[in-house]
Amino acid sequence: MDINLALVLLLAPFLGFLANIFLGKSLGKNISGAIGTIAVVVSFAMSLFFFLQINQTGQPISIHLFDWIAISNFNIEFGFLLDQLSLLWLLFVTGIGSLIHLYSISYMHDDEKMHKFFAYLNLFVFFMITLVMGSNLLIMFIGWEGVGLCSYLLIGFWYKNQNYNDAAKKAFIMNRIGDLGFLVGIFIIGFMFNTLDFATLKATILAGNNLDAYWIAAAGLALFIGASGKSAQIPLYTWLPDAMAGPTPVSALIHAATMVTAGIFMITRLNFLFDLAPAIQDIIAVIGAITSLVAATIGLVQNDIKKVLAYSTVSQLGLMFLALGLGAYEIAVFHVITHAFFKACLFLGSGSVIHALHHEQDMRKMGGLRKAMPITFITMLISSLAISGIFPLSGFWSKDEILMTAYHQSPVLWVIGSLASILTAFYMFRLMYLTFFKEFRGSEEQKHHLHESPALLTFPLIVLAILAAIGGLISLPGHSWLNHYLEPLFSKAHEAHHLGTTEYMLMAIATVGALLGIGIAYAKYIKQAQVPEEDEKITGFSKVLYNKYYVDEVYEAIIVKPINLLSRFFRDYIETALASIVFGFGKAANELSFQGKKLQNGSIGFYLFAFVIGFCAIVSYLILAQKKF
Amino acid sequence: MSTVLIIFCILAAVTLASAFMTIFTKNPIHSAIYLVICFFSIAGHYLLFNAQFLALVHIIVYSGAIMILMLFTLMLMNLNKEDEVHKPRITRLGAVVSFLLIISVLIAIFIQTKPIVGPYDTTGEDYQSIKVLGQVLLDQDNGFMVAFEFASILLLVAMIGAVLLSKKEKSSK
Amino acid sequence: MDVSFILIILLIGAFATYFSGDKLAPKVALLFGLVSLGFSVYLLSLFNAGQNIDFISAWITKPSISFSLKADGLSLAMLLLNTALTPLIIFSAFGNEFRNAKNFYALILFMSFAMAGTFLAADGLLYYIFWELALIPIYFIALIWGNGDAEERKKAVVKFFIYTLAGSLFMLTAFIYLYGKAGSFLIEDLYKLELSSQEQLWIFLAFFLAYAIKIPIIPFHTWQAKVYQKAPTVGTMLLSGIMLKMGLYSVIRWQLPLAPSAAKEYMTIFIALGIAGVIYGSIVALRQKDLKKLLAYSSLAHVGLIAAGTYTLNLDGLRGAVLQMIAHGFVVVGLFFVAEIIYRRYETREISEMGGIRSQSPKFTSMFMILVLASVALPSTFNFIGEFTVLYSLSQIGIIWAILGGTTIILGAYYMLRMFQHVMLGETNAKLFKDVTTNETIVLVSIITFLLFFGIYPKPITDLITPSLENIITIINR
Amino acid sequence: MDSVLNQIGIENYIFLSVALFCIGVFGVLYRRNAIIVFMSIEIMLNAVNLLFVAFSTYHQDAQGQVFVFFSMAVAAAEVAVGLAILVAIFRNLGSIDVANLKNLKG
Repeated sequence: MDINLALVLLLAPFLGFLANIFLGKSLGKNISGAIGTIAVVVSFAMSLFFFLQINQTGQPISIHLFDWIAISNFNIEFGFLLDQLSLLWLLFVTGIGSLIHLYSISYMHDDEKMHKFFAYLNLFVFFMITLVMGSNLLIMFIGWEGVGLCSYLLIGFWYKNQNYNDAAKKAFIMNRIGDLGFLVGIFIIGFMFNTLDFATLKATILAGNNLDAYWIAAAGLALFIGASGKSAQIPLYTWLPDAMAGPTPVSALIHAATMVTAGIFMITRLNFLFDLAPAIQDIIAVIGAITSLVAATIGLVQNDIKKVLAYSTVSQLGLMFLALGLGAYEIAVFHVITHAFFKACLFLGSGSVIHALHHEQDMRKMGGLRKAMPITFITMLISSLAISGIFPLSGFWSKDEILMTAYHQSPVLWVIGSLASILTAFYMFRLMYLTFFKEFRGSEEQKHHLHESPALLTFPLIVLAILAAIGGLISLPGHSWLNHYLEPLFSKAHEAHHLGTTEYMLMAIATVGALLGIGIAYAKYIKQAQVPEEDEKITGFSKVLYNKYYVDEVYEAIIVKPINLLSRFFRDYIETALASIVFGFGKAANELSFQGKKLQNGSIGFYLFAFVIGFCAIVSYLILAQKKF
Repeated sequence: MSTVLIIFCILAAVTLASAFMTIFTKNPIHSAIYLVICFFSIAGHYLLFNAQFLALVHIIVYSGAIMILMLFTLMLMNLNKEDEVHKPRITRLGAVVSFLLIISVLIAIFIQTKPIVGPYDTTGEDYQSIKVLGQVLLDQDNGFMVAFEFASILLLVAMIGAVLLSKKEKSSK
Repeated sequence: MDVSFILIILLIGAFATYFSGDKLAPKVALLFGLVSLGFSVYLLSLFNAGQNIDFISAWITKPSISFSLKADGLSLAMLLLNTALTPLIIFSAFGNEFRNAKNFYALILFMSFAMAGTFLAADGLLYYIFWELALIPIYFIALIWGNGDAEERKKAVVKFFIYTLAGSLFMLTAFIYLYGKAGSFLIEDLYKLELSSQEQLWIFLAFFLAYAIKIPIIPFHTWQAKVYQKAPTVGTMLLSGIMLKMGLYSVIRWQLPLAPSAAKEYMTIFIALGIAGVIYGSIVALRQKDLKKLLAYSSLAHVGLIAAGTYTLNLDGLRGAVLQMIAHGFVVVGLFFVAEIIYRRYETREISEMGGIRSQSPKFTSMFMILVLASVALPSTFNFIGEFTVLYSLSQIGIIWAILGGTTIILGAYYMLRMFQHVMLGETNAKLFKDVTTNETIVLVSIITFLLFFGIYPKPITDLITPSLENIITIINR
Repeated sequence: MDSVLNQIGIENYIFLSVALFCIGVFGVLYRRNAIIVFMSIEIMLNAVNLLFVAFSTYHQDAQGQVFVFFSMAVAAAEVAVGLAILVAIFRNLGSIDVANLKNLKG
């Protein structure tokens, strides 16, 4: 029974994918959208069912289908595992997924290949579920690469624009760099423990036999590289902002709420491994903190509404990694969930705005939308407050927990994290002010058409906004349902923070910081009514920021260009050289034959002479060698 | 020194000398005549071995048939002049060198093999009369019957070939 | 019933095709291809039921050569690859018109016959004869029905012919030497030989030269790209889909067991060559302008990895290599067919002249995409299984090998997606692109179905090959 | 009947044949006239025949002599064909100088 339901949970989106890809065109847009949505809703229902079940029993369900890959000393099963962690992820993947599918029905309605869009979205959900449900690292890897593929397909959804295709390709390849890390991690784990199965692995590690710290650290590092590819951490983060080329629901679903959290999922899954590699944990924490700050600074000056949100996502992911690095897995998970709510809401809100403005994404050409689009405005405001960490919205709780943990372990990281959250507050409200306040700066025609989005678009916004507001309830300090729920997963029990003076102080500092950020934004964009300058006029440090620290250019110069040069060099020179060596043998043979040809001068006398000489030579040899003949 | 040995020495001297002259005479007709002498002396050797039949056949075939053929050819081509250009010196040197080489090598072979020269005891058995030869040649069971037949075919073919080759081509070119 | 029937069917098929005339030839060839496929599946069932399907008969007494065909799991797997791809390749050619079609299709079947013989032969000289026999049809196929400038084509094809022939000559020498030692060409007798490490090294190298040219492993690959480009697509498919696998199969069947200590001693060098092929092939593929050449270099990269897998000398490496051989055989046939489909419509192989095909042909795009993904070894395709296993085996030799070999994951994605982008995506092409015909769909769909099915459930193939590979490992470690 | 070999010795015949044979070889190499070359070949053949007969007597076996018959038959055939060829060459080239026959040149 459980197995069948779990398979329904897994395969419903896949069936949706098949239906849409093969029949979608003939079914019409609405039906195709409905199929896509229902498929995910079914998965959501199943996830809910299992969630309630496991919440009561606490027993993970593991499903073994068949042996998949045989390795000499162990078998890799095709199996699934439904435990606390995977169900939590399933809930918000399918939940938010359903909302976004719903949203897409309206958002993509004008696109002629809507059925393809839904097919890809369904496929994505399918792979995401595979990733989350996999009972071993390799099944997880199927999902891991699968979501990368869907991300590629959806970023390049409007394939006629080669820039979008470039972005899609970049995302896929950067992800694959991470994937290689992941694979290497799998190899190391494989030959260290002879298993890839999570349960067995955990048991083996906790039993603590033959643990070579060096190799564990290597495995941790490799896996972290994998995670940083998928979750857009330094140095592999540059694909995520480019990925905004895809349709907005895709950005919301894949590049904010679900796929990019896969790295966090994986590290949380393997927390028992990372606990044994403190050096790697430190690296994770530092990289997370730096990513969060760097991305936030870039976010300050971006003018594309989706780019701002993209950098914000990178920054928030950095915070989650900071939490992971500090060993506070449940806090990272907490932030993943709250972030999924408010970031999905923000993206969908920005989608609503873009929809209203007919695909205008530049904030300099927005403004004053507050009155025209009240629902969008309010929901986005709530989410912005949440992400900025204003009491009592969800972001406050989760971010606060992270900063608190950081403070206890390393004040430097705390400072960096706090700085990042102040910047977050600033750029979010910069976004809000530029978009919704003051006068409209777009064209007259756009102004004429300004309207609130249809209910199909606003409904998901409202739901997500509510969740963004109250999401913090699942893990209130001192009384955390989430911590309790996730407890069986972790090897080390995490001690809850005492809510002492320090903690309240920290909360206050965080809130003040957030308010400060909002205040600066207010001063700059409402009081002084500034509008960001044209691209060419940006100077000084903000130009560096605006150009994202020139990281893309640096990568281009130190990696892509040399490889291409090398490729040309190999193609033009080495290939020719190798070929000419081979030809050299032929030429040598030719030359020898040409010389030898001269012996054949046609004179019979000469031939006879040669014959006589040869005969004599052979006979003399035989005589000299004392052979009897 | 017995009579036989003396006869042998004379015959051998004639053979070698005439062979030598065959090669060194400028006029081809003279060469042919020296060659005839050479063949006759070889027939003499055969007679010395008491192989009369062979000697006769030899004279008929070589001195009779082959030499006549050659002479006819010479006359046909009108080559009885001494118009042969000498080969370049290097070729002649080559010829001399190979002559010396091959003679030394062949002699070396015979010395090397160290033939056991025992007494030539004769059983008095007849082994080379025409009768015996005929038996060996034409015996059906362990003779050379088949080879003999083939030899006749060979001659036939050679004859046809010679006729074909020397026939004037009418429609060539 | 034994394996010799497969050879007989293919040979009769070749003659029947030749005598059936130009009109009927393709159909007759396809029929015989399918019959041989059906028959090999039947043989597989017999084999699985434990029946003896070997065929042994004395052939020449002095030197003692026997006509001995043996089928273990490995041979059967390769035989199935051959007989499965042959009808597909024949069928894929239905969309083209060929001069002297009867000769063309007869040569395909004849080549299939020779390759089947290579996979089955259990006698050194018999194996060598089949090995060389396979070269003759492809020579004519590439020379007569190839494309491009005739003079240049002749140069490339003749170079290929002489090059591979020269390599094989070393193998023949090695066989003759081994015969001198063992007094027999039978594989069991050769396995029993106890050679000194010096002898093993020379034999290993002689075999290596033959195989390295055929596979090809860098730096012996220079014939490859040109021939792939110049040969007709069918020829390219035969070459890359099956013939390369002959070399890899032979490494496992002949080279490693005959010279195990040399293999062990110099393992790293040969792994390094394989890996170098991976990186080099991938990097060169990045900047290719000709679609078929790009695929040729991608093939170089993939077989480099497979070769590295075989030289690890552990079960994972061999198993992964065999799995990857089969997977690569299918995917590369599919990709070359895709190139051919584009050529049929656009009459060009220059990537720069393509682009914007996707909007005109959704079905074709989807299938092409899946093939590209399979080629970059996306999990859930069969290629992933092989590539993962090979990389795993490499990581057991040294993690650095796995990392270097793993760059194929990144670089492979880079050049394949780049190619896909420039071929398929972008603004709608001005030239009309008709979506795939039914025939073309059948070929592509069968390939894709195979790849996806065994990507999820590879157990049948794994179970088939594992016992024989374990056997070979035992012989290697004797 | 007493054998001649008792008085002469087989070695002498061997040396005689060798000498005769070498003269033949020398002639082939030395002369340019094709007919003389032919004659030289005949000399070589006769040298061998002589040896055959000598050994036939030595072994008291008729087979050696029988072989000479065959050798003669072949020689006759050879001369017939060879001369015919010469005639043909002479017709085509107007000379039978072997130095002019260079069609074998590669």
